[in-house]
Amino acid sequence: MDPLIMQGVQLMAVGMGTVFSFLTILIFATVLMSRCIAWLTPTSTLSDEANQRLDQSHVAAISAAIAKFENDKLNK
Amino acid sequence: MDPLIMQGVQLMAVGMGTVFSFLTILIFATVLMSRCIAWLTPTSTLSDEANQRLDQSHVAAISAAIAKFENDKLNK
Amino acid sequence: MDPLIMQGVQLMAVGMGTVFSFLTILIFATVLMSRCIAWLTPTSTLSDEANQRLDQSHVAAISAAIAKFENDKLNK
Amino acid sequence: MDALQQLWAGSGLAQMTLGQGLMIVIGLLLLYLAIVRKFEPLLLVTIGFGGILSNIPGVEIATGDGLLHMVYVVGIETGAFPLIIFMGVGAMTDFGPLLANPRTLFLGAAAQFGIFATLLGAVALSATGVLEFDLKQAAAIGIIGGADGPTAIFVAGKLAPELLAAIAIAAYSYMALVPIIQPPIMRALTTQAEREITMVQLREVSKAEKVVFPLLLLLLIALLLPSAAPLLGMFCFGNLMRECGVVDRLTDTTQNALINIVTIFLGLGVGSKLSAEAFLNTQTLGILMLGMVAFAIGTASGVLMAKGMNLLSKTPINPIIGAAGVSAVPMAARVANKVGLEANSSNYLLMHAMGPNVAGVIGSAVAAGILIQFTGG
Amino acid sequence: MDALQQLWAGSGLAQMTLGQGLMIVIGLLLLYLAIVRKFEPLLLVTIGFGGILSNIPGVEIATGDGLLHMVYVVGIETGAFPLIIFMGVGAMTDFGPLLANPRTLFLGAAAQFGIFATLLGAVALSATGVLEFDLKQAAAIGIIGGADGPTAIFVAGKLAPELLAAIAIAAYSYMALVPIIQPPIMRALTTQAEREITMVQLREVSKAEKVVFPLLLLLLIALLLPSAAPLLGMFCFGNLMRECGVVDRLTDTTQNALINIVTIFLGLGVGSKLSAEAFLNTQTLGILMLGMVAFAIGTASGVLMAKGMNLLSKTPINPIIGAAGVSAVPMAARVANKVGLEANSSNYLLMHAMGPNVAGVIGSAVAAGILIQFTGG
Amino acid sequence: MDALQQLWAGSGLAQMTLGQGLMIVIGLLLLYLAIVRKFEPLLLVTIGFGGILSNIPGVEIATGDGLLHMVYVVGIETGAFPLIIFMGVGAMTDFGPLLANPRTLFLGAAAQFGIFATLLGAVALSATGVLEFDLKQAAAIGIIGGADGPTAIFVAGKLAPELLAAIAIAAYSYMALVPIIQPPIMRALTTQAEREITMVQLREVSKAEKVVFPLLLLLLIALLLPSAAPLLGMFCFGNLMRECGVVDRLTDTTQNALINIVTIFLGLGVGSKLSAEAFLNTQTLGILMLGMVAFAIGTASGVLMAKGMNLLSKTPINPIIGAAGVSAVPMAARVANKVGLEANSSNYLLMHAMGPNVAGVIGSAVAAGILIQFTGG
Ligand code: NA
Ligand code: NA
Ligand code: NA
Repeated sequence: MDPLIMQGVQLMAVGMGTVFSFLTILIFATVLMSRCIAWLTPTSTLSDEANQRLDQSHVAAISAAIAKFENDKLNK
Repeated sequence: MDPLIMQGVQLMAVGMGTVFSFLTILIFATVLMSRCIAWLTPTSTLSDEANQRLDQSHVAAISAAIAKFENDKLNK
Repeated sequence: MDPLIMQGVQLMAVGMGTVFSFLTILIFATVLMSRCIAWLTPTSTLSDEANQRLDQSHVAAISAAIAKFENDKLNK
Repeated sequence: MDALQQLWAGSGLAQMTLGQGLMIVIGLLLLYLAIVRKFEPLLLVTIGFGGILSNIPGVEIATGDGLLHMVYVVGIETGAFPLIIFMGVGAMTDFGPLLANPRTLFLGAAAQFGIFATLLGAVALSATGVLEFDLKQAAAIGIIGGADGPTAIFVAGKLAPELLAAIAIAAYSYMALVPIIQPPIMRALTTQAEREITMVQLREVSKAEKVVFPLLLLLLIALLLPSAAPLLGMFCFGNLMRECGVVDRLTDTTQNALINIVTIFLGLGVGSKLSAEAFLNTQTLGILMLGMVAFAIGTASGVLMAKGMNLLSKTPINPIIGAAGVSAVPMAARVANKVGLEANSSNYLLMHAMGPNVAGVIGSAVAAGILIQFTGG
Repeated sequence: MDALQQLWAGSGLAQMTLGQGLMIVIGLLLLYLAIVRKFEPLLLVTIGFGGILSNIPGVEIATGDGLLHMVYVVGIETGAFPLIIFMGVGAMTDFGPLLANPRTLFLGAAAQFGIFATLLGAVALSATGVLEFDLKQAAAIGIIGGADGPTAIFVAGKLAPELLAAIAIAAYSYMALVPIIQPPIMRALTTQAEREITMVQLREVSKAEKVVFPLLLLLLIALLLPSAAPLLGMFCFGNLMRECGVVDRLTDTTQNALINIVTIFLGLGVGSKLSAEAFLNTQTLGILMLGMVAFAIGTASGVLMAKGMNLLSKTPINPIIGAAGVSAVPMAARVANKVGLEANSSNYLLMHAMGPNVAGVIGSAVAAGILIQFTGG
Repeated sequence: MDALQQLWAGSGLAQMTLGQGLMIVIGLLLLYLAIVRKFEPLLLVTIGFGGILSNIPGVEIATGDGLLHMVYVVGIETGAFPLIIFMGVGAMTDFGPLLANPRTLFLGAAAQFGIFATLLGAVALSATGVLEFDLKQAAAIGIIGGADGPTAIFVAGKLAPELLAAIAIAAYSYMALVPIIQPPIMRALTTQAEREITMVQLREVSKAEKVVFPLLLLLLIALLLPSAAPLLGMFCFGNLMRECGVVDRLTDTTQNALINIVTIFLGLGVGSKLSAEAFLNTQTLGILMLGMVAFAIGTASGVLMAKGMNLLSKTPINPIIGAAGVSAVPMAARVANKVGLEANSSNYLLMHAMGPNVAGVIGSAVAAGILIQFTGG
């Protein structure tokens, strides 16, 4: 067989092999990752979000204070 | 006459000549183009626009479907 | 004393000296600048602002004229 | 007069070669496809216009110190522009549907068969003397089957810059032609019953999963397949910026100003390679033909893979979505959705097809890494 | 102490030359004109500040590895920045009024007489020994009469980089002074009756015409005048992106982020050439004077051309709009409108003046191509 | 088979060194700090990801023709990226509070003591043989005390590029840690009564003052301290664009698209220096330790300076705001506000603390100029 074709066939075998192997490993890793995260995450993350909302209201208060101070013409 | 002035006069002649010739040709080409387009375009292009509107509604439907799926927090 | 430490001490002296001198000069220059501006600016700058508002209304009128002309689909 | 003679000698009419004239016509054709037919306009408008500019005779634009040549050298020869665009694509990609159904990664893997089959086709044409392609060129042509613009430009720039313009044009044109190329193949390979399969609603994916996924992918690349690191690394970087939620202003610029600026210059730079010598030859015909074959084989492989998976699994997959594994985001997923609706008017496959669709992006970037590593990029 | 001596030796007070001090004052003057008098602020703020930075003694900013010098080398010496800005200008230009009344292209042609008359003036000054300009320098000075910033910078960068800063400053300053320079000339050359002429309402122009026009212009350039291809090619590219309607996201970035970023660095780069040696000499005085003459002659030529056209045509043209043929978009069109309203308070000429206004952009880009071709850019 | 062997030889598992593995872990740690702990995410996400990419074995990313190495050479080695970012910071800085109370510049001056004390600490460590730093390296480490990211990167790039990554990471990490580092120091050095001091409402500052201030600063720099001109010049340029009100479109792009694009590549470029050889050594430990000391001393100096000023002046200053003199804009000002509210729940110090906060930016840029001038940058 032509050596170029030989190389092509080999490249195809290695290539498709690698693509499939890599994506298969990625599937397992992804599933594992999703399970770990589900296991680590408490069902209700409400408290976290509530905290965050508080933080944001804090930031908002500061921002309002700054805005109040800046009576000058603002850059849009 | 000074050779530099000679060159200047020649450049002026060539330059203004070219500018006028080129823009004159552009006028004729533009008028021709406009006439061709007027001749090719049916008076009412409503159907085209209607089609386009349909396409857009199609896109909108798909977009809505995607948006519905993405209950996650969106990047602004 | 170690020559490196000597250099370090000297750099600290020059550095802090320069920072303080420069910012002190800057304070005086800033105060002077603010006073000059306060002295140059009439208490009421209303007329200026009024002029500007007129200019803007002029621009707005022209913009409106352009917008009126452009019945074509606009780039967003 | 001398000056008039010089003027005439400098005019395009006096200097233009037949090749340049034909290339200008081809540039206009690309603009027609982009503007009127809406073929991937972002790239085909810029490539087409760049091609016309580059074929204006007697002026340095695509050569020497000309702007388009400098753009090519700085942005494409170095690989910088395709990598930045890939970062932008990452910033626009939602891996949610893939994470909800990771099995669809298999579909994205299968569709890469189009790449390697085409590579084999190219070397076969070369071995039989029909056309002449070396292994690097064959690999660069094969990547058209990846249906991914920046990946194709990156690989072609590394392996076969002389074919870059033809490969980029083939890749983007066929991505635009997906609604014409794919449906007949889908229908030929599936039964009506298969096309009617409805799939279970995708689960909701948590923010944490979306944040961790690009890092997981990056680590696997680092451990197993470093040759894919430039492309997938930048892709994961864009995606992490998108999902991490703390750098939204960077994500926003990446998705808009940055990717748009780079797209303009990428297109002009690719267009600068549209010279008659490089384009008007039988190789280009071969590339266009092989590119079409690549798309068709990729589509078929994806569909057949889905059918194969249905033999082994209890949760059925509608084989139509296998076709989306070629990437061509989001066109291929929309086409799958449309064909699915034809078979069953209440069967919305769009989100299910987004999984293989983005899997195909990963798959062809992996294939690109292998091709560059093994043919010596 | 040594260190204090070194500090003093490194200070500006110890190192500053008279020339640097004067250039800093000139930089401040440019900032004053830009900020208080609103003279083309986008360019004069950046050029003025760049000029001040470049004249700070004892530090590499406009030389060697300094940022502004690198900006100059990368963006201006190569011509890249003016070309990109011209693309942006194209993306912001509406050819509608020109397409509705293509005759106004003649006005844009006539106004270019200012360019060539000034060139002649510069060589005459040189021939009589008053100042010394070679042909390239004379051509670069003449282009100020084009009233087009990026065109002037592009031509000066190619033909006379040593005069670049003076030419750029003259061009932008006179564009800002159009409301002062033009009205007296308009009034002197027209009768009250002529200024009162009302023009017929412009017809509506179809989208197709707007899409085809930049391509038509590009093809004529390719066939007839390749030397104008870099400038007009990029201009047409920007305009095609704008009008084709399928790449709006690219147009948007071109009109905003891209042109703004390039403007900042273009201004700083031009400012880096504001050295005392290059600027504080009689040549600069000559350039400022000749630039003023160029604007005046261009304005007059446009007005007289319109009067000439009225002799031959039945549809009259208000000769005031001829002045808009110098470009200085959109200032010149606004000035024409204002002078028209003074003569006849219901005679809005703005849209009519936009035709010659954009025609002037094309006209001076054509002239720029000729100048570069014939003086060997 | 050969190919499988080549595949294995090319894999990360076969090639990865222990150092690379550790650096990837450090990159992940930085991402954790940025994403979960919200430590300066704009920089730590990009630096962290760049660091991971750069330690993937067997592929050119941070070396040779790799993208990140090119980014480093073009943007950081030249100093261009930190200067452009500094321009953007200028465009985002409001000098109003400083102009209303210029005395607070003293606080910004005092806080720079952290820089020089740390420099001395570094040379002391070197003199006693604990670690090895030359004077340039000591200066680059000291600048961490400036609490200003772009300034630190600019100085480190000039004086000690081999320490760049460690210095940048220390600077940004400690800026993020300001809410933890500063409050104990503030409390230790002040009495409850001092912390309760209320300050007089700041006067309104006119637009003219805000426009003139950056020019005034620039002129003083030009006359007295040219070595600070690159940093402060670009800073003043950004601020002038912001305040002059006539180039709002440039300001907008500078504050958004431009600074975001440069931030992405700055971070990736800094990350490209995160190699095991450069980072995994005792010097890095020394830098992290000294950086912490620098922040602490800077904070203390600012507070003590405020107390000193209260001895001499009738208008009292709440010494808490002295801590804001280290810069770390706007975090340090917010922390001062928070500690002030703890002492007196109606005492809002935020705007008062913005004065020393921006003064600290000027102060450390001045110090940076001195360091570069005297250690031969
Ligand atoms: Na793909
Ligand atoms: Na013009
Ligand atoms: Na600071």
